[in-house]
Amino acid sequence: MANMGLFIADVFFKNPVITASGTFGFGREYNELYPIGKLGGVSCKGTTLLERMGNPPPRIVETPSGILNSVGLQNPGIEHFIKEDLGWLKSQGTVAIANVAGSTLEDYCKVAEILSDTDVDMIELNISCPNVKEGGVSFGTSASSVENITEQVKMRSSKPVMIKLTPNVTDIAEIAKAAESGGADAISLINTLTGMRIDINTRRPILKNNTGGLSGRAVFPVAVRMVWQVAQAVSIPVVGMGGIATWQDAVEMMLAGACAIQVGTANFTDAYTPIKIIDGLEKYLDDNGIKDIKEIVGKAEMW
Amino acid sequence: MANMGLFIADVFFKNPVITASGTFGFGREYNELYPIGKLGGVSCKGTTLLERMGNPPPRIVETPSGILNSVGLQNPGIEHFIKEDLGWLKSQGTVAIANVAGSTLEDYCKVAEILSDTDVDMIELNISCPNVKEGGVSFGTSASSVENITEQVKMRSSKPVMIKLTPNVTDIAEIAKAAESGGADAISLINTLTGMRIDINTRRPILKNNTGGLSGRAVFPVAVRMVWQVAQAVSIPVVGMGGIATWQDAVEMMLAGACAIQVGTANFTDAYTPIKIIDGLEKYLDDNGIKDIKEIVGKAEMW
Amino acid sequence: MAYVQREAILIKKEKLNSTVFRFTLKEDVISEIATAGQFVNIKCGEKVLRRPISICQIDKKHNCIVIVFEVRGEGTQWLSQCNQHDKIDIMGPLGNGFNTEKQGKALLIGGGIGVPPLLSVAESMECDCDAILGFKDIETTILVEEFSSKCKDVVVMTQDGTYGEKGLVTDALVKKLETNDYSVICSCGPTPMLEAVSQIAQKIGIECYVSLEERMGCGVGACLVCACKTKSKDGEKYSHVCKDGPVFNAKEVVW
Amino acid sequence: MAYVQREAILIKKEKLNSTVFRFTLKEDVISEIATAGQFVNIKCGEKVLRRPISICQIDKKHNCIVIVFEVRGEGTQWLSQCNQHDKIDIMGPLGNGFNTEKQGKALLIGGGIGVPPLLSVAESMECDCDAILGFKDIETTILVEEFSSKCKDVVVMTQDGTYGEKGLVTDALVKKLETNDYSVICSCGPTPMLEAVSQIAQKIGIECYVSLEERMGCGVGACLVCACKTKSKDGEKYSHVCKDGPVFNAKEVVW
Ligand SMILES: Cc1cc2nc3c(=O)[nH]c(=O)nc-3n(C[C@H](O)[C@H](O)[C@H](O)COP(=O)(O)OP(=O)(O)OC[C@H]3O[C@@H](n4cnc5c(N)ncnc54)[C@H](O)[C@@H]3O)c2cc1C
Ligand SMILES: Cc1cc2nc3c(=O)[nH]c(=O)nc-3n(C[C@H](O)[C@H](O)[C@H](O)COP(=O)(O)OP(=O)(O)OC[C@H]3O[C@@H](n4cnc5c(N)ncnc54)[C@H](O)[C@@H]3O)c2cc1C
Ligand SMILES: Cc1cc2nc3c(=O)[nH]c(=O)nc-3n(C[C@H](O)[C@H](O)[C@H](O)COP(=O)(O)O)c2cc1C
Ligand SMILES: Cc1cc2nc3c(=O)[nH]c(=O)nc-3n(C[C@H](O)[C@H](O)[C@H](O)COP(=O)(O)O)c2cc1C
Ligand code: FES
Ligand code: FES
Repeated sequence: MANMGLFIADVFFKNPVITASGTFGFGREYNELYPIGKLGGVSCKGTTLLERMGNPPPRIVETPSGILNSVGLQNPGIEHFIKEDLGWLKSQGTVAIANVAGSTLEDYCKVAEILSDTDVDMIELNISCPNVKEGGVSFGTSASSVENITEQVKMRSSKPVMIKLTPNVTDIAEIAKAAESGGADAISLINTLTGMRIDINTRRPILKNNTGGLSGRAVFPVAVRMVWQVAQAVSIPVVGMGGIATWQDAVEMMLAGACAIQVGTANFTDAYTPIKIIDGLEKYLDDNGIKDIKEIVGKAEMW
Repeated sequence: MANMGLFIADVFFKNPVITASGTFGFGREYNELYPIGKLGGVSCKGTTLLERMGNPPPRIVETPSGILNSVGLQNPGIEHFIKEDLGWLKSQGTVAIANVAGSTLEDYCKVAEILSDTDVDMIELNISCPNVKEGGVSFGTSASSVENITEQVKMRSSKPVMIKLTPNVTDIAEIAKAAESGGADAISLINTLTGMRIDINTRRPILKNNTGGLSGRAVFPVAVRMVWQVAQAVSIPVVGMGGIATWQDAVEMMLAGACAIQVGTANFTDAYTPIKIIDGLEKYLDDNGIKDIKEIVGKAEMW
Repeated sequence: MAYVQREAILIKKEKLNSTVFRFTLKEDVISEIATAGQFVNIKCGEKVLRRPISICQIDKKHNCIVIVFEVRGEGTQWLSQCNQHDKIDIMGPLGNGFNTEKQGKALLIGGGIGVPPLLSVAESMECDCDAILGFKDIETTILVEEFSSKCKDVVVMTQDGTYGEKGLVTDALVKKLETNDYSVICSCGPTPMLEAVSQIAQKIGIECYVSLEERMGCGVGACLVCACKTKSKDGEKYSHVCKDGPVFNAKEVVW
Repeated sequence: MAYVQREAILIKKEKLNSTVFRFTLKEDVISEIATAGQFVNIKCGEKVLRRPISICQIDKKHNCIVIVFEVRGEGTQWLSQCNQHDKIDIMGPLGNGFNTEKQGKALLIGGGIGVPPLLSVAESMECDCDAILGFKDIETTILVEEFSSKCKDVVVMTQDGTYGEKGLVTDALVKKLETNDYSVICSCGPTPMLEAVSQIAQKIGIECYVSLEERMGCGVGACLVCACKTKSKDGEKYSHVCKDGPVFNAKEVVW
């Protein structure tokens, strides 16, 4: 059987399939359906220094092949995460990634510092949440501020730091390079594309937050393009996500340059998606005589 | 019956439904199915100073609720358009919009100048074609260059100029404002979102051009959001497009701030889409006792 | 919170009126562990999001659950086109249902498509139940017979008086309260109705439980999408309909 | 270029082998005006793009066209699940077909799923036809009887020799040319086959027409998506399969 394991910044993942932040809680709910220890990793719900209420409902609307969400970083705060969830998650035998958001640079740094003294395997810095005014997206749209926040957080953190990029930018490669030169250990993308839907009867946006983030299969072509651009631009590992729903999607994303992938919205459609992707990847490798999953990363050849 | 007519920069449209550039040729083919004179307007295939061959095939790939295209501005050049197509189109009784692209500022200006001496009703400046290196997209991604090209073209053109924006930018409102202060008579958006698909068997991009532009229902939420942002930011008319396939979509786009809409990809799925939208809008207005289509423009109320 | 995602078999399809369908679904695990007031989350064709539908009856003997749903949009439209013997991908049982332990006498108050889940309550309540069922008109009236056979007394209200009495369920509620002593009210229906029922219950101090609706993502408590505001001594916060609900103690709900 | 977008009725559905279906579609206008080698563009469920499928037979008497298609991906999969009496949204007839005017003797060369459109040619050619049909193996062999009743001589080639002769259509072509005088070759099939056939035809100076495939957007010539490179005295350019083709004079095609 082919080798599915890989390292990202010295952290070992037993396979390249990670569940995406915000769609999988801390893993407890889905552990009812299958042992989440089968997953390569779990990226936890975005966590901030202090508890946040999140946005008023409705927080979700379905769109063609996708959804818009405006959860807005509802979370019980970093201390609660460490006390209540991290230990349980770690004991399941999968990589625990803390997804961190904040309103100020200092918020990010403090949370990173706090996490340094825990068992968490990795920090995913969410500088791309479009759903709260102070969700960090302003940090994620200019190269200089991306470089700066990366540097600052790296200084205060003993854990590997993965920077999660927003697709709502003109030049994703430039932003990725800024993260790399700020010292990022890895890059993950894409977060959601900002969108809006309006109820034509009430003449009001369907989401109470007015706008929300688009995810799901609809965004897959944009995600593949951006992952490819970023993988060309940097030499640190790239974790790809955005619309992945099948093992074929995962292979496509890895060929574009992702060394691992995350699964978000597809969990809602079919809760077994991550497991089906793991099984599908294994079979794909075996059927094609590929010995190691790493062999396909970035192997798409351009015309 | 409600009034469906409107003016954009002194040009009268009998209704707000325009077919989108590149998806409708010059109207001849669809005139076999219905009189294109029923349409508010036709935005013609992107035209350049000299003939262009376009990109090698495959030029299209289907994606979830969308397509990627990489036609790459194949066109017979502006003189051919004027000689062969414009007269016929004008005689059908609809507004003829010339969609203009180029590699250099001077190209754009020359074409605008040439069109000034014709019967064309309006120029749509495509500074957003993602599918050719020199398709103008570089003009469309920075505010200063958008302002500059708009100014230059306006100086050389006696026709109203509508600037077509690319969605592949960080701040669409800033770009729209630049177009406005450059003297644009109107703004249209969105062009396509850059995307890519890779064939996992050949490990090659499916499009020979590697990347292509995403259009169709998948992008609708992004288009609505951007049209809303732009309508908030400028006071010139905004023409909305991106994924419109039903009259409900058209109403939604108009509530977001579009005074007229364009229909592109949906023509491929159902060639009668523009007609169905016109009929649907009329019925919607009558059913709701709305006297004039203009009454719904920008009427979405934010939370 | 035990639940499964499984293919259930549609073994009986009935049309209750022009837009409402009743499906009898065979699924061992869900029927085994479901309790009154829980729901299932149903995959509808190619739709990204599953559609939450309450469990209307639980038939543990035949390993079946019954759901009753109204065609509202594309998802329920798709569902209504399924045929006998089709496999339907459902997730459940989800959420916290109604408390059905012996508790004096219960009053069930349902409005419209909120009526069906209360049937599972009527069937599993360990005490006597009365029911007030509200509908728009005679055409939309559903499940009256089923309730009549399970409840002591059933009052049907229609807005236009074409069936039962003319008026709202709250009109009937006020009347009922004049002559009865209820220990608990269980209610499901449109939000304004639930709010009105809660207010009346609160005023006279009867425990009242309401089943809420909110748009959902995961349906299992992982995505925090289905927020509804609740209050406790610690102040207001967002609870989640899929996991903390759909049934809430009315006095915790911020309307 | 006259064509319509209409709902045709599937009046007969046949399975020719494990992946190939034959549909008889009733549609007045399309059957009335279609000519051999044209195609229709079919809406497949919720798919954004229609799927181009060649017309295999034109039955003007019964207002029908016949199409034969292979299940390759999601679109054709959806199509294969349509049932008798279903309405299917089709656009056509599209493109330029084969020239079927009296012209000596014609040789039809089809490969795999490229075989069906040539049947319409065999049925409408005003002169005699021979046919060479190539398949992978006996399982994938289709329409041999139909060709046999329309053509003077039919040679079937299979790659593994399980039916007819073992070998490629070009092997049969070379042999045929030794004993026959053809005024024209009409060919449809995989691109490498078409290229090989064209080369042989060109070498001995027979007119050769090939039916090409390319991914399409509009199907009617409006979007310029279905480009294929062609050459003329003015040099090379991109023509369009849906409007300038699908049938091209082989000597104009840039392979
Ligand atoms: C816990 C719970 C139990 C329910 N039980 C029943 C029941 O027993 N019978 C019944 O007929 N209906 C019930 N509903 C409502 C039902 O879920 C919606 O009518 C259904 O989701 C509409 O889907 P659609 O695709 O037909 O409509 P659309 O309007 O096209 O749906 C668009 C999106 O909005 C969501 N949505 C629309 N209406 C609602 C709603 N009222 N609540 C939550 N999400 C909604 C859909 O799930 C979908 O994601 C229940 C809802 C909840 C939350
Ligand atoms: C003029 C013409 C005539 C054709 N006639 C026939 C016929 O008579 N019988 C038959 O079985 N097939 C025919 N084909 C091929 C047929 O169109 C494809 O097999 C079909 O589109 C595949 O769709 P899918 O959804 O099953 O596959 P997918 O691979 O899922 O399709 C994905 C996309 O690629 C396009 N595509 C895939 N393969 C082709 C192809 N070979 N040519 C053009 N587009 C393609 C699809 O239309 C769709 O847009 C013809 C193609 C053309 C261009
Ligand atoms: C309901 C929901 C909540 C999300 N919350 C977060 C979050 O807290 N932090 C974060 O970095 N990304 C968040 N995301 C974004 C996802 O992690 C992911 O980047 C995005 O959804 C694209 O992947 P997908 O198409 O597979 O869902 C959220 C997405 C959804 C749908
Ligand atoms: C095949 C194709 C060709 C296009 N060519 C052009 C073009 O030449 N000029 C232009 O401004 N936009 C072009 N576009 C973009 C469309 O006009 C439109 O902005 C975009 O497709 C979004 O709208 P839709 O989702 O309704 O298709 C093209 C789009 C497609 C699909
Ligand atoms: S729907 Fe995901 S938490 Fe309720
Ligand atoms: S498919 Fe549009 S021009 Fe051929």
